[in-house]
Amino acid sequence: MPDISVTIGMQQAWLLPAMPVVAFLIISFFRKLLPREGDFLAIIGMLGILLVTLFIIVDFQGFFHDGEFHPGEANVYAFDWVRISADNFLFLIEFSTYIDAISIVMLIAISIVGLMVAIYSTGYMQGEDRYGWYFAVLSLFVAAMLLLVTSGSLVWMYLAWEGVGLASYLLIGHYWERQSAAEAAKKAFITTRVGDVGLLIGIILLWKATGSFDIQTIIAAATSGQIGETYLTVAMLALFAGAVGKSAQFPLHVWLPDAMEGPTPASALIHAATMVVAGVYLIARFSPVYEVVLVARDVILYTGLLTAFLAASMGLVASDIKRVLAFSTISQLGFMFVALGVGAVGAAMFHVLTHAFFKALLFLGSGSVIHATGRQEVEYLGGLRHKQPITAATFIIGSLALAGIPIFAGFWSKDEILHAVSSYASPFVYIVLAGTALLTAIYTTRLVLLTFFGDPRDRSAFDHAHESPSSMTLPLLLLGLLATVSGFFVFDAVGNLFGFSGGIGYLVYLHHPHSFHIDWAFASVATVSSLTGVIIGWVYWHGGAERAIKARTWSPDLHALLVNRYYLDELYQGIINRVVLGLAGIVAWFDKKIVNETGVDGGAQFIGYFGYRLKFLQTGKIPNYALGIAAGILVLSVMVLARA
Amino acid sequence: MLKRIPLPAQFDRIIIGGGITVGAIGVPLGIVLVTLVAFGVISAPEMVFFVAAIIVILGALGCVLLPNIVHAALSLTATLIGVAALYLLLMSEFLALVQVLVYGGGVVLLLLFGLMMTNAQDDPVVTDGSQKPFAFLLVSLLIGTFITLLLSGDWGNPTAHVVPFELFGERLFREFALPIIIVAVLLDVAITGALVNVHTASNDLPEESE
Amino acid sequence: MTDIFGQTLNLNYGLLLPEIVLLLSSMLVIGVDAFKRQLKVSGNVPVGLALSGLLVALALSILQVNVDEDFARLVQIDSFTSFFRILFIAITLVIIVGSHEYIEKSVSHVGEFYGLLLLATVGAMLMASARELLTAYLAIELLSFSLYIAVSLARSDQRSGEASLKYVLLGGVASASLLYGLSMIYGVTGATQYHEISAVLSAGDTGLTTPLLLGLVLIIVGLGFKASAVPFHMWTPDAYEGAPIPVTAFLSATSKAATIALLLRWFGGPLLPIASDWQFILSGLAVATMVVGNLVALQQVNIKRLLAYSSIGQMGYMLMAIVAVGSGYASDATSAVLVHLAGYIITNLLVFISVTHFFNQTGQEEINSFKGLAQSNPYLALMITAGLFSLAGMPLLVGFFTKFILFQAVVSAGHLGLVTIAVVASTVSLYYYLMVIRQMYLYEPEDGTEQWKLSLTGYLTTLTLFVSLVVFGLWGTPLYAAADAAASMF
Amino acid sequence: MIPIEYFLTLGAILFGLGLFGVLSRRSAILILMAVELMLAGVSINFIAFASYLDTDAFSGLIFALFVITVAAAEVGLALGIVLRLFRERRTSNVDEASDMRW
Repeated sequence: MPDISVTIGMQQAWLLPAMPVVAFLIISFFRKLLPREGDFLAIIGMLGILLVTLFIIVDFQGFFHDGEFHPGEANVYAFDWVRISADNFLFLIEFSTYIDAISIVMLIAISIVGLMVAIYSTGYMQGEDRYGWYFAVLSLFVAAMLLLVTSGSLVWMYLAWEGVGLASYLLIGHYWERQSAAEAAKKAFITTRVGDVGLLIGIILLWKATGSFDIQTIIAAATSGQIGETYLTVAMLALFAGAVGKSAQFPLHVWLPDAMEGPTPASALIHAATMVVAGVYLIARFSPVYEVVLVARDVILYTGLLTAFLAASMGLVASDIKRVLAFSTISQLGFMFVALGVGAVGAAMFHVLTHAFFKALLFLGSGSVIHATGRQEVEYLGGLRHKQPITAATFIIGSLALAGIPIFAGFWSKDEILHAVSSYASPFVYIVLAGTALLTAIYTTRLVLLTFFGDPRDRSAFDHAHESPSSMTLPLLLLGLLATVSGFFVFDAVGNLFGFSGGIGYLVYLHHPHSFHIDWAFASVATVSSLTGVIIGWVYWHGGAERAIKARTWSPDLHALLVNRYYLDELYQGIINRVVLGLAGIVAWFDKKIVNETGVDGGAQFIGYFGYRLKFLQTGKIPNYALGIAAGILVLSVMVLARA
Repeated sequence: MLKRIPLPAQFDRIIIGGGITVGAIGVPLGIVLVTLVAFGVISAPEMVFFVAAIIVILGALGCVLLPNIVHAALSLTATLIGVAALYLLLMSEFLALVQVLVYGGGVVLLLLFGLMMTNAQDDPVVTDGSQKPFAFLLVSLLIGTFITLLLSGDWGNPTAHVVPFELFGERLFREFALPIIIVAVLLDVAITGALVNVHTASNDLPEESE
Repeated sequence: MTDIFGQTLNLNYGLLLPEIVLLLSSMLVIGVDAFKRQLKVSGNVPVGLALSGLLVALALSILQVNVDEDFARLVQIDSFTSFFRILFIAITLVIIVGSHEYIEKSVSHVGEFYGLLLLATVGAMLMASARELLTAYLAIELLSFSLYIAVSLARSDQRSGEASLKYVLLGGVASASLLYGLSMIYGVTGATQYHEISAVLSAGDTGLTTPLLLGLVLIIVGLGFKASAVPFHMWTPDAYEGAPIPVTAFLSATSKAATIALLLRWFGGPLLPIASDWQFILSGLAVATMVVGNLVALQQVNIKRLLAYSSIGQMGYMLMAIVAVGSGYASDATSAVLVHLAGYIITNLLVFISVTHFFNQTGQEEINSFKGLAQSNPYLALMITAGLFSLAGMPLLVGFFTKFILFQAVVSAGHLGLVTIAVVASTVSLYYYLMVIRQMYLYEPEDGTEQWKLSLTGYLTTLTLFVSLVVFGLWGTPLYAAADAAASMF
Repeated sequence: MIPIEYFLTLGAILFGLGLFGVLSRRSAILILMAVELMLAGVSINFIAFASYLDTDAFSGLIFALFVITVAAAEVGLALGIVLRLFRERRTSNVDEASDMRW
């Protein structure tokens, strides 16, 4: 173990969010003065994060002995942020960091994908307006995300939670000149805020029950039965509501496909690898408590299952590359929640890690395609493997990983989830999940075939296409490597080799550490279903666009249903229009009609005395307002009379 | 000579009409009350109270119901003087005096001037707002609720006492010196307000619409 | 000196020095302005006098921070008073410095205007410090009277007179209600001193419960009017719209804060023994206020009306906290209210002063006139965005911190239902704040992208407010410490 | 002797009638008069309480004195504003002063 870990280790976890914050401040204030608008600062920040993460991992290994981790010391108290001691209670919000295996998985994903995305963006965003501002917001996002996963206090976590939301809002709306981007940004912000209300209520409930914001204190109190079961269930469901919003689970998933309006590298980082798994992180962090409230766990399980299936089916028909990937992200997040719902925290976190790599790879690959052709509808692409060999090769690797073909990363983690599900939940869940895996393979194959194979369908776009610059292909290659090999960390031997004592199984299986044993029966079932999916996809879409169009004619109703995403967006818009604005309308109408016209005109009409004067009536305001006051006096005094 | 004073022509009508009204309502009521006193049903102070209360309520009704603004204003004077009489019954000569001076002498005159300046017709009849019936219903309920709430309390059987004049002055100017200062400032604010608004109207505005 | 009962009276006028200084400087401002030509002074003298008066008063108030003494048993100079004195003086200072260009351009009777602002400040300070009903009532009237006039001072704007008329007539009704309520309290307890009232009410049944309840209702109506509680709020949007913008800011800051101070003094003091009788009334008002304020705001097109409804919604949160004051957590809930009040005022002033400067430049106050402000003046757009986000309670800004403190105080007093409504209402509020932000960032300016700048004082005030917005948002402990000290006597 | 309830009832009636005036009248000046009626009701309350129940300290009398003063000041202030409105719009009808609404 290197000596340097004495100076930098888990005690210094606060460095993680601090470095990108500094980068953010410098870039946003001085980007006009800096060469290249300061993009290198963002990259330096990311490198620093990667370095510190490595030190933290090394330090963390030091807590591994007797075949188990003892990470209690990892909770670092920093300072009292708010300290309010009143007569009958102490209100204390500390700033503290807490590192355990779950945080480390997140740290690895954030630091590696963050660095790749930052490098990639220098090529992708080259020459665009607000180039520097993009890197500033990217740094802000990473800072908030790191704070989220290292914070030991719910309050700071909530702050970071809102912070990533803000950064996401800014990045989705980066091309705010486009009306659709502006609308998507607003949609994402408001939809996730709905979940955030739940999170806030959950935090308040937990604080009320335990008097603390410290996550470990709360977990200890909740698992020792200090909190009533119903109360705890409500609180944990409220927390899950926050996760549903942030991780785009049904019914709050509608924002994520629209979020693809943002720059593609940002989508890769935020809407594939990191921010959207914040919900998974939150539930995983509180997993000991969910062990106690099984009702909440079932809610998580079935929400995840429903989401996984619905999103995969929507992915079958979407025509925009990035939207297919967005649906696939929602679906994969559903897989993770299913794993959490059966209590397999380790499987969920393992899938977070592999998914981060291969999904980021796919997004960056699609960015490379879009960058080269200026097109993102698969109907207009095709045959690009000749023009963009590196992109095509890495994209295919990512797709194999997503489809769950053996030896690629996704296979191992998906297999883990299926395995966990088969032993904890009903066969129905297992069958639906396996079916979803099949769907995944189908739409992945479709995407690859339509993009890279067959004949080009838009000649001019094809002719202009070219391989992307090395700043973009290098991250693709690195991520391609990771998407291939990161699954092997599940084996003890490989883990040991790279310094993960006991393999990743030990790292993420916090409460029930176990070694990975491949169950050949399951593995072969999973492999067969994935391969079947690939074959179906191949048979169906190989050879060009006519077949793709046939998909529409096979069952137009079903196709329309899927293309319109089960009409959920319309439903929500309708609800917003009718209910929220309608309520506002009712109150405004009440002011206008009841108070002004009924109080004045209608009241008169009703009594029938001044009715004939109606046409002379203006909306007489002062007597009207006074009527409000008088009615208030009457109602209140009658109320107290009734009480007395 | 009377004609030279710029009073509206309706003043004589008011005096005659008011006299007839007071006579027509007041004399029978007076007779009833005197009879009641004579038979010992009510005491003499109660009779005075009832006379004053009737003046107050009739005046108030006139103030809120009469269609002619000037009549309403004069009706308000009747109420305020009736209230001053009640203050006398409550053994507070000083406040009765203040009431007559400030209200009867000042406020009502001010209001009348305001009326003249804003509605300088000979017969300024106003129409009431159309929420009047609604307001009537609401206020009847309100008065009913108020009285119920007030009378459900057990007020005991207290009697009124005279407050010595010099004690009143002493307390006012010793203990309540600060409120007097505040009220002085308040009056100053009010005067400033009246001034700036009238001033705005004459100087700052562009030409009037007519 | 002794009173007529032979008890000693403390007539130490030194205690009232800040008020006296403000009073004298207001007289001086009005006088100097009236004889400007004869005295041959420049136009800057009135504002200079007003500012120096405020600064002296501020210094004196800070000197008296640790005093705890009464003046003639009418006002109490204690830490609560000092908190509000400093707050009110600071508000007036910021408003005058931040919008003096507007005042000189768009306000008639500049000298009187400054004088009235100072007098209104005195009224607000006395409202916070009164410990006797008559003094409190007169303080309320001093504040209200000054504001009735200040509202009417917008130059050549017919709406101004209309707003003032609405305000003054309805204000008269409200203060009559308040007085009727006070007369009931006085009748039942036979006292006007807060502590005597408290003693009588906590002694138990007086046999006069129903008149007392009537009094309570009418007091709540009278103060509810001043606090813009629904359904007594209807004057608010009109008065806000018709008034000169600095007066609107003053209405939303000082006038509301003074009402809250008075509510805390009354409901946390003399009326605390009968908390169960007023809590349900206030909860009802708080809910109605939060819901109506935030929902009607969605329909607004004028920025001042939008902010009016937003401030109505904000008052709902504070009324909710006053309910919590009655639940046996007086000290904690009071400090939470004070923290929220301070945060709200910082935020609101930032928004209003930014809007004032926007109006100076464009003469517009419709929401859709903010189109493309992010291009024509990115600084101002940032300021307004920060302010609106803070009002909505976004984290890292002071509005989040204070709202959080407020909500947790109410929760710990056991009113989870109220807080749930408040959280939902504040989520709705984000929607209408975003309407404004969207106009600034997502649309092209209508009349070209000509860049413009603020005046020096404009930058100074907005930047100060912005910095405190962020600093207190990240580190609210000093704010809380101040509020906690101020609430220590509850 | 006259029971105190008589005065309280009269005060409530005056307050209510004043409120009725505010609600039903359209002339700003008549509304002002109605407010004066409400305040007269309040003063009766104060003085009745002072003379009957608080004979030693008689704070109610002092309160009433101030109420009368403030009411007078309010009339002066409000009349100024009404006059201004009249100059601007040639009317003192409050229903016509409703440019600002919803």
